[in-house]
Amino acid sequence: MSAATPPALTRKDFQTDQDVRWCPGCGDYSILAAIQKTFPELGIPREKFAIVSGIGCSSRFPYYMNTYGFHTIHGRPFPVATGLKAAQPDLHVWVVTGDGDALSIGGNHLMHTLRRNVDLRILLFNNRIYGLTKGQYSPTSELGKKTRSTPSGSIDPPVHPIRFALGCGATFIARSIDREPKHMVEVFHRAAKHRGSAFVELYQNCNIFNDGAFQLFTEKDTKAHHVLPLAHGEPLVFGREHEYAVVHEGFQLRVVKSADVGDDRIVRHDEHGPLAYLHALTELEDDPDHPVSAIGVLRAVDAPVWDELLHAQVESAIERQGPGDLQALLTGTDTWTV
Amino acid sequence: MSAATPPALTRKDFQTDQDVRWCPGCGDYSILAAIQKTFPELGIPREKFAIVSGIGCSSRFPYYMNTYGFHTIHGRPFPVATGLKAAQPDLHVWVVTGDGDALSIGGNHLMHTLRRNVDLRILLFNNRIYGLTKGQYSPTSELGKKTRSTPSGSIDPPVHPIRFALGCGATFIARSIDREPKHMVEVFHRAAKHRGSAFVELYQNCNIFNDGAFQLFTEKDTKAHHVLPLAHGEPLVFGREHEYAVVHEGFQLRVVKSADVGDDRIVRHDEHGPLAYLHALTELEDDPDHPVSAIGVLRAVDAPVWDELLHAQVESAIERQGPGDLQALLTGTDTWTV
Amino acid sequence: MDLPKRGALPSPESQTMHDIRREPAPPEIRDSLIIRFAGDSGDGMQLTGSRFTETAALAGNDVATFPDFPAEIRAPAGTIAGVSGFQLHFAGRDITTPGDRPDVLVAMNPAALRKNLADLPAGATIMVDDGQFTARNLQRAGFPGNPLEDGTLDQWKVIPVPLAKLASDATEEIAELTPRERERTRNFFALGLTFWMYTHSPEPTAAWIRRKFGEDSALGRANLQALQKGYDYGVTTEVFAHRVEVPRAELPQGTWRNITGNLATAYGFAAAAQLAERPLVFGSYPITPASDILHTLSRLKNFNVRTIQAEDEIAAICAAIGAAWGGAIGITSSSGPGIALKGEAMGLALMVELPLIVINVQRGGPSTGLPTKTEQSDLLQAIHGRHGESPMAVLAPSGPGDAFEMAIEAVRIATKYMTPVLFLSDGYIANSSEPWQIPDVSTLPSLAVPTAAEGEEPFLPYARDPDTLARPWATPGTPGLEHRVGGLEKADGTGHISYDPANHEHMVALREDKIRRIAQDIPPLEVHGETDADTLVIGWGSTRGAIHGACERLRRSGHRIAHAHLRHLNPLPANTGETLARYRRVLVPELNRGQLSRILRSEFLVPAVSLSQVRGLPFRVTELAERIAHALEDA
Amino acid sequence: MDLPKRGALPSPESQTMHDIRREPAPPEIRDSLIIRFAGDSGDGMQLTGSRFTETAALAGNDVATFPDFPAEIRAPAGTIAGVSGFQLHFAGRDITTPGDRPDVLVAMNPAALRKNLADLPAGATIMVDDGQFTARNLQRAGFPGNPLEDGTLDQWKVIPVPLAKLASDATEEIAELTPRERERTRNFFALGLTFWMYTHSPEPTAAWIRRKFGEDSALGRANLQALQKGYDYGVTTEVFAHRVEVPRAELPQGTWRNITGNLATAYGFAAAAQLAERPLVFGSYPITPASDILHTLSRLKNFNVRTIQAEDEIAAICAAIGAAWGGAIGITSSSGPGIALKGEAMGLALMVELPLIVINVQRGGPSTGLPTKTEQSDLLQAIHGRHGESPMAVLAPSGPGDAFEMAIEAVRIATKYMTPVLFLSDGYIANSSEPWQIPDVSTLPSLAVPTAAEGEEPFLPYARDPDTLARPWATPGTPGLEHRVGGLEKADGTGHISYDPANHEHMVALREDKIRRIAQDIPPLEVHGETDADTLVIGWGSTRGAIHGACERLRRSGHRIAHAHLRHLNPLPANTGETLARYRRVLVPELNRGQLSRILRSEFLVPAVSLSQVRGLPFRVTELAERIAHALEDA
Ligand SMILES: Cc1ncc(C[n+]2csc(CCOP(=O)(O)OP(=O)(O)O)c2C)c(N)n1
Ligand SMILES: Cc1ncc(C[n+]2csc(CCOP(=O)(O)OP(=O)(O)O)c2C)c(N)n1
Ligand code: SF4
Ligand code: SF4
Ligand SMILES: [Mg+2]
Ligand SMILES: [Mg+2]
Repeated sequence: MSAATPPALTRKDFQTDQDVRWCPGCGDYSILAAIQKTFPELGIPREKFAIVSGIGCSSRFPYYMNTYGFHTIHGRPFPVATGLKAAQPDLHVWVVTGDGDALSIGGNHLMHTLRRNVDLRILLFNNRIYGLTKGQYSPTSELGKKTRSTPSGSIDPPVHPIRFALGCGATFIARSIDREPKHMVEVFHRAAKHRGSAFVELYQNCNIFNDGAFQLFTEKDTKAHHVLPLAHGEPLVFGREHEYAVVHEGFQLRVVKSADVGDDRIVRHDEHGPLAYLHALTELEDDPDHPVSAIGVLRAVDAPVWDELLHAQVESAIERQGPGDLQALLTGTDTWTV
Repeated sequence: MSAATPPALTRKDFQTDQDVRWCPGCGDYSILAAIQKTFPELGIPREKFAIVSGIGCSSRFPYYMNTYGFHTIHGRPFPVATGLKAAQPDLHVWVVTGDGDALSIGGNHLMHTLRRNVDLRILLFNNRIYGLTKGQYSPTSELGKKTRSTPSGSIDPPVHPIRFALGCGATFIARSIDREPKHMVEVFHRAAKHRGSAFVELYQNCNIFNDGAFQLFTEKDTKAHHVLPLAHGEPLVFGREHEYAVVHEGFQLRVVKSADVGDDRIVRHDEHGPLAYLHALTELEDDPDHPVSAIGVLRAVDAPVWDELLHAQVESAIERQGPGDLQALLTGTDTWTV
Repeated sequence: MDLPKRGALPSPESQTMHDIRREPAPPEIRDSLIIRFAGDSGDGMQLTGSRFTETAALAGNDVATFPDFPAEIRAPAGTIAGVSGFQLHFAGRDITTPGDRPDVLVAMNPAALRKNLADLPAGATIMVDDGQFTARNLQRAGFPGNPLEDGTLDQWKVIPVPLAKLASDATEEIAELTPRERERTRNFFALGLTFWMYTHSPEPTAAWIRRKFGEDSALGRANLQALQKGYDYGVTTEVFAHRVEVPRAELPQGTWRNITGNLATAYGFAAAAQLAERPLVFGSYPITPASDILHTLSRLKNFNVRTIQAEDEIAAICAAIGAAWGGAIGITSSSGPGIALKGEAMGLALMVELPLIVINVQRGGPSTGLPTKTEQSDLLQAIHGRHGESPMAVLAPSGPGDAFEMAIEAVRIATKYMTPVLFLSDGYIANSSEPWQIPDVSTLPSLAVPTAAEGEEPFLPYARDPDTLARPWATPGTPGLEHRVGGLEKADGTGHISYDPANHEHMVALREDKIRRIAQDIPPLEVHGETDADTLVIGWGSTRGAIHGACERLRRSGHRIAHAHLRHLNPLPANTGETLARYRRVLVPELNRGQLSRILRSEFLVPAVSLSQVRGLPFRVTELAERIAHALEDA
Repeated sequence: MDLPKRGALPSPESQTMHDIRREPAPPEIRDSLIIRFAGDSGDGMQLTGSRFTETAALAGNDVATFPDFPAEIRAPAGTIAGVSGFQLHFAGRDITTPGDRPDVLVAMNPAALRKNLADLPAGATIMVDDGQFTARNLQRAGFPGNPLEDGTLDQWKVIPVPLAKLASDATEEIAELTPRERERTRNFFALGLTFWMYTHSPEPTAAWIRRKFGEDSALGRANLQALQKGYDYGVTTEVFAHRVEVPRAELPQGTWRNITGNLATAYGFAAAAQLAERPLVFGSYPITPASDILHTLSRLKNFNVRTIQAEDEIAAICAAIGAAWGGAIGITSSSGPGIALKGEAMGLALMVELPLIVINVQRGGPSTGLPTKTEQSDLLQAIHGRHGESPMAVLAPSGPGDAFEMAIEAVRIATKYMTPVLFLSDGYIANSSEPWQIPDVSTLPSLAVPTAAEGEEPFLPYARDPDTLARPWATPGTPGLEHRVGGLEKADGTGHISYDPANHEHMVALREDKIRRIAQDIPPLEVHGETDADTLVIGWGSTRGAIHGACERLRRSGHRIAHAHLRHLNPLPANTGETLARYRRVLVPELNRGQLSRILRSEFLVPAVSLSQVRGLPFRVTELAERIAHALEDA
């Protein structure tokens, strides 16, 4: 590990010579571009980055980044990344995963990674479909969705990635959209800075098998009405002219016309707010007449970081007991000599 | 399946000739007794019950119930039970699991079972420890807990079973305590009646490896101060003399002296309330000075039931297309005759 | 449907195509032909190949196909990595493989040409869309210059056709489509043209387009138009005056269709469940190349098929086990990585002695390996890949059509012996196709096995059928049969937990014996070829066609060689040992590093010699024949 | 610590026990003795047995132990199912097994007596707590009457001692304890008494109690008191006038301790990581009988050991893989059901060629099976239990102490060849113990292997060492070595994804070759026994002691028989084939249904004969000797 200031890096430094093999038009491209923009801005030497992914279209990501990369197996990037941090505490590890990878086969690992607060940035490319295996429904697909494996419509209500992350006690939760490059970069910067697990859901379009899944939130004429950008301490307002505002009612949040309420009634976003507030925020999506998705950093709280605690226990043991004396260990207390 | 009214069953009908092999004093005994009391009261023929468990002390449960029983493998009772319901829709299936079984190795299956709303009653015996493997920490063990596998204290913040269930979209969530036989029976009756996944957390004492984990909520002199019994529509009050009440503040709930607030300020329990309310309810446990655990039915909402939808799709296909004509299927559209 | 007249468009009422053909010169008759379509993943090559296959089959040819596509959904357009291919062998005689080297290559772009060139024998025909040979595409494909011009292709017969341009022109009148969309009909144009060249009728494909896209949709009309114009292009253009006709093959009498292995597998299990008079519960998790079984079964709901796309492979098999306990035919399917995850649960199924079916559509391994390629490298895993002594029955179909029959066989064994069964298909069987004689359903055997019913005695869940050693299948819901099962060792009879050493020894032996007894209940191993042969070539699974072809070829050149093919791998047919003993040499060609050969050596102490190929591809008949011949010289 | 004088309490300053013994009659000298302690799971039998073992070892006996406990934490008190046992063989000569049938049984209650009776040879000594023979306890144990009175025990020498009563009396003065707690010190009372009977000193146990409970704690004092009073009871009671002494064994010179296999395994890997100068990252999920390795390693934090109790076995192995990629010694451990879950990830480790260690402490299978019993039934799974062609190195220690050495060997092979290694221990090795000569750490070999460093050339993550075929171990964090790995087939050299058939064939062969080359780098198979033997008995793993004992016995009775024992199972030592070929007969005793014998048959075409036992228990020397003798007659 070199102590000198690293030379400034550029986007090019992070590109590889491998052909990018996503379908033309896939949302994955813009996410890759946003990461390639973010990484050189972080002031971290290239060799300190490691990207760990599972299996899926999205999980091809490491091949296109000239960092250390590990394309593991389906659903398991989380424990691999955890082990890597256990070996090398000062790496900057990013996990790239899909809705199937992270929430179907890998759901348990995601849960435990989040509750442990392992120091990882987790980018979940949510396209609400299985891309790589050609179009089966995923755990985030809508109820009733017709896919190759559900010709009569899916009968599984979807899991909500952010509610799930909240239920697991995640300390950093954010969301962005493949079609919002600047917003993505901002969110990635925030994620990079978080100590512990930074969970980022990315709405990602799979134009081959689930085109337009997030249309409401990406199309010019609708997005302003349906996307609520969050900023800590700022009021919850949105719309092209900030014509919508969010107010608090009982245990719920409600979207109203900004014109109809005074500024003081508008809820201000609080990244450290109670779980209940964040749940209410996600429930805005459920309004059938006017679904609203919050983007940005929903939650960011400080908490002990798993791998720091792990290494601290080792260090404190060495401090207290001295570095392990193998001969003494093997000898133990009850011996005899022949 | 017999159409006649089944003869009234008694507790004895549900007992087996197998020696019950839990440690003397284990909380599992009283849960078993409560189930043996509940089952005959449900008016369901004995052969319609199936109990499916994973692996753990608690998962020995099926051997002690004279119903159909399947002691499966660690963490997997959920999909086994799901498959059983797919085969036999009208069975009354109970899953018995432990905190390790359901939340460590089986966490993903639990998540998907809950979000699908499979028609199962799920009893999670939470003793905050691995009993069967002799005392390692479990996912519900407190941070810093010293166990055989964490001699310097655990570094994993625990997962909260009820918050997790909420995050997974569970439609029925309840909690009871091994030391409250009557309360357990009530909760089991409610769970039995729920359509879909009924998730019940049971505080269970492992007197060998984690004695007194729930002491605050079970001991004569403390329990009234720390246990909040819920009843739908009723005010949130507790204490020996109902001296405590719960009021609503921002997105949070707060415990106050009943004497200090008017009745109208006391929150009334709502089993169909928003997620945010339920989250707030669980946050009462986090008050270091006065932790309060709610018991009873936290949530009970109506939602489509996975196995009903599954069978409905089959039936509707048969209705629309007629029962499958194998010869026609095999023949297909493009054939030739030699 | 009866066989349409070769090369003539029948004109049913619904016929929308006009017939502008003049009478062509009589075609050259050829015994068989191998054609390969290749293009970008997005070019519809699999569809094009399937349509040609269907048509050839309808025309009475024997056919065998080999689709070969990349792991990426759509690798960058124009690159080698993105090339998708479909090879088809059609013949006027019984054939068993998709053929080694194509007589004809249809290449939609430079990459497709470059990737497939090495496989083409000198003199082969190459049809290319020369409009795609732009500087950019050539570079992407890695050609230094333009092969159409620089002599690279001198040894082949090249027919350049500006397919995209022609297709676009052909569909000009369909105003709803963008030019790009019109160009994309070029695969149908190419198809029409090849139909002309090989004297096949475009009508089955026209009917298919009408069914698939609707007669009036813009896309439907465009595709029909492109197909017809492609055909017409053949009729009117001098270049194509030389046509080739492959006569009908002499297939056994009956009604035939073309079928892929995955489809036959799905149909076979759906049929088996019907024959067993039980619902089919299918728990699966998508994975290449097994997913199509899930897709197919999920459409068979009115056959009382209940499909579950589980959260992972473990949940999938556990759901199937739960269903089997509940009296259904419980099936799970996967491929390599997913099968690896199912090992623990397979152990549970065999401890509780339930009739679970596990389908493994093998692919190239280890690890994620080569997801879209074929391999036979999971045999030893199937037999030994669980902890503890855990014998399971293992079957393997020997081709696409055989998958139907073996699926029924799998359910028969599973339910009769109350044992889990592993069904070893592979990527080649899964996606390739062959003509299949449609069985008369009324002649299929009943697979109904009794469900246990309440008796006088206390119910013993581990009582035994004296012949099969099966325990009773007692379904939850049945009064009086309440019982408990689980993964701990069971006392024989009662099924109670037992840690008794003698009982454990007994149960381990019993589970082994149960599988061994199946050997008496399956067909003996048959040997094909000279009775005076001194060499036996023995294989299993999808290599049957290639081994058969190679042996035929060698016999024709005077080698005394016989062929036997295993479809039951555990237990082996009862006469396997004595059969092997009759030969001086035993050769075992496999798409792995000698897994069956290890089994034969250890079971029968015969010096079986492995002929191994692990390239992600099926054997080529000629290469295999050479390797066998070589082995014969060696020993 | 030097050897204390036999049977005398040394009196160091800290000594709190007063010595009231008169000089006893000289003891009978016996070559060896087998003692079994048995009682309820809650009675502390494992602890009692371990203390006796430790003491005998300290006294210079050779020892071998066999703990045997139920799967339940605490089955109902007083039942057969709840009986926990600990057998100890201590001898004045080199012994290799815990012995077949106990000379002495200490039974804490009727169930313990009943469960163990069948194992006792006539004339054996039985010490029972007759205070426990109440009607209720007798009924729970399933005795029709009271065996102490009805003649059931006539063929044995029964010594009834009211242990609970005596222990309670002995500790009366310790007022802090309830009567029940005082009674529970009876195991120390029994221990004290047996120390007297077998002329062992109670002092090491007294020291242990002081360390463990604290000298001043009520429990500490009570246990010390019970121990001393038990010893004194022997001194003063006529019944025990006859004592037995087992002299010191001639162990090789050096410093010795007693060690269990799980402890030796944990220490071995901790040592190996130190020798490799890398941190050890240990990912595991608790499971019997492997958990103690996790427990031990979690206490070695100051050895730079980082333990992770993962959420399941898959996460555990994946964490170890991630750690290995990160340059640590990545290790995971489990038993049957958990190992089954790790198959897919093992495939990943071998595709990315990382030095992962997988410890399998085998137990009775299949499925949940017999969790606390021993078995060798995962060998074929270890070798073949993954999808695709996925060769891994497989090692097996041959006893508790050997686990230390083989752990170091496993890390040596893994890091030198960059390959995953499977370490096959079993429940018997795990929990049993033997004297172990403490190695001089300074003589242990360095295992440091170079980490790749930035060079001139572009870095090739799949470049090869020409001898070992290892690829470089390039650790994330190192400038200039950025690279990508993954489970898809890799191009040799660059490590890029490759679907090229020739590359795949090459890589499959290369991965096989890499494992094969290890054979040149491991000790040859050694044969013990007559050079003119015509029969070779060959085994592997934990059965070494029993096979050795059986062969010795047979040689003494004139059989021409040799013994070889495998610790490397894949690859086999280079001379295995030629060794086998030297014998007319090859017999393979295994605690499974013949798994090694299958391997030997298939590899070398020798008619190896399996001598199988699958009872959840180790071989007994006498029985095994009989079976071998029988096999010799047969052939
Ligand atoms: C163990 C295992 N099971 C299944 C698969 C097949 N598989 C590969 S990717 C994938 C799902 C992909 O979906 P997602 O994670 O949403 O990623 P996307 O392709 O949509 O980016 C599946 C099922 C596999 N490779 N390994
Ligand atoms: C695949 C697998 N991994 C591990 C085990 C070992 N094991 C058995 S039970 C258990 C955990 C028990 O804890 P919990 O579920 O909380 O049940 P409890 O015993 O506390 O009731 C473990 C790790 C196993 N049987 N199978
Ligand atoms: S299939 Fe979908 S997710 Fe995958 S690369 Fe193509 S567009 Fe992207
Ligand atoms: S170990 Fe704990 S949970 Fe298990 S039976 Fe004993 S007291 Fe109950
Ligand atoms: Mg996806
Ligand atoms: Mg527990």
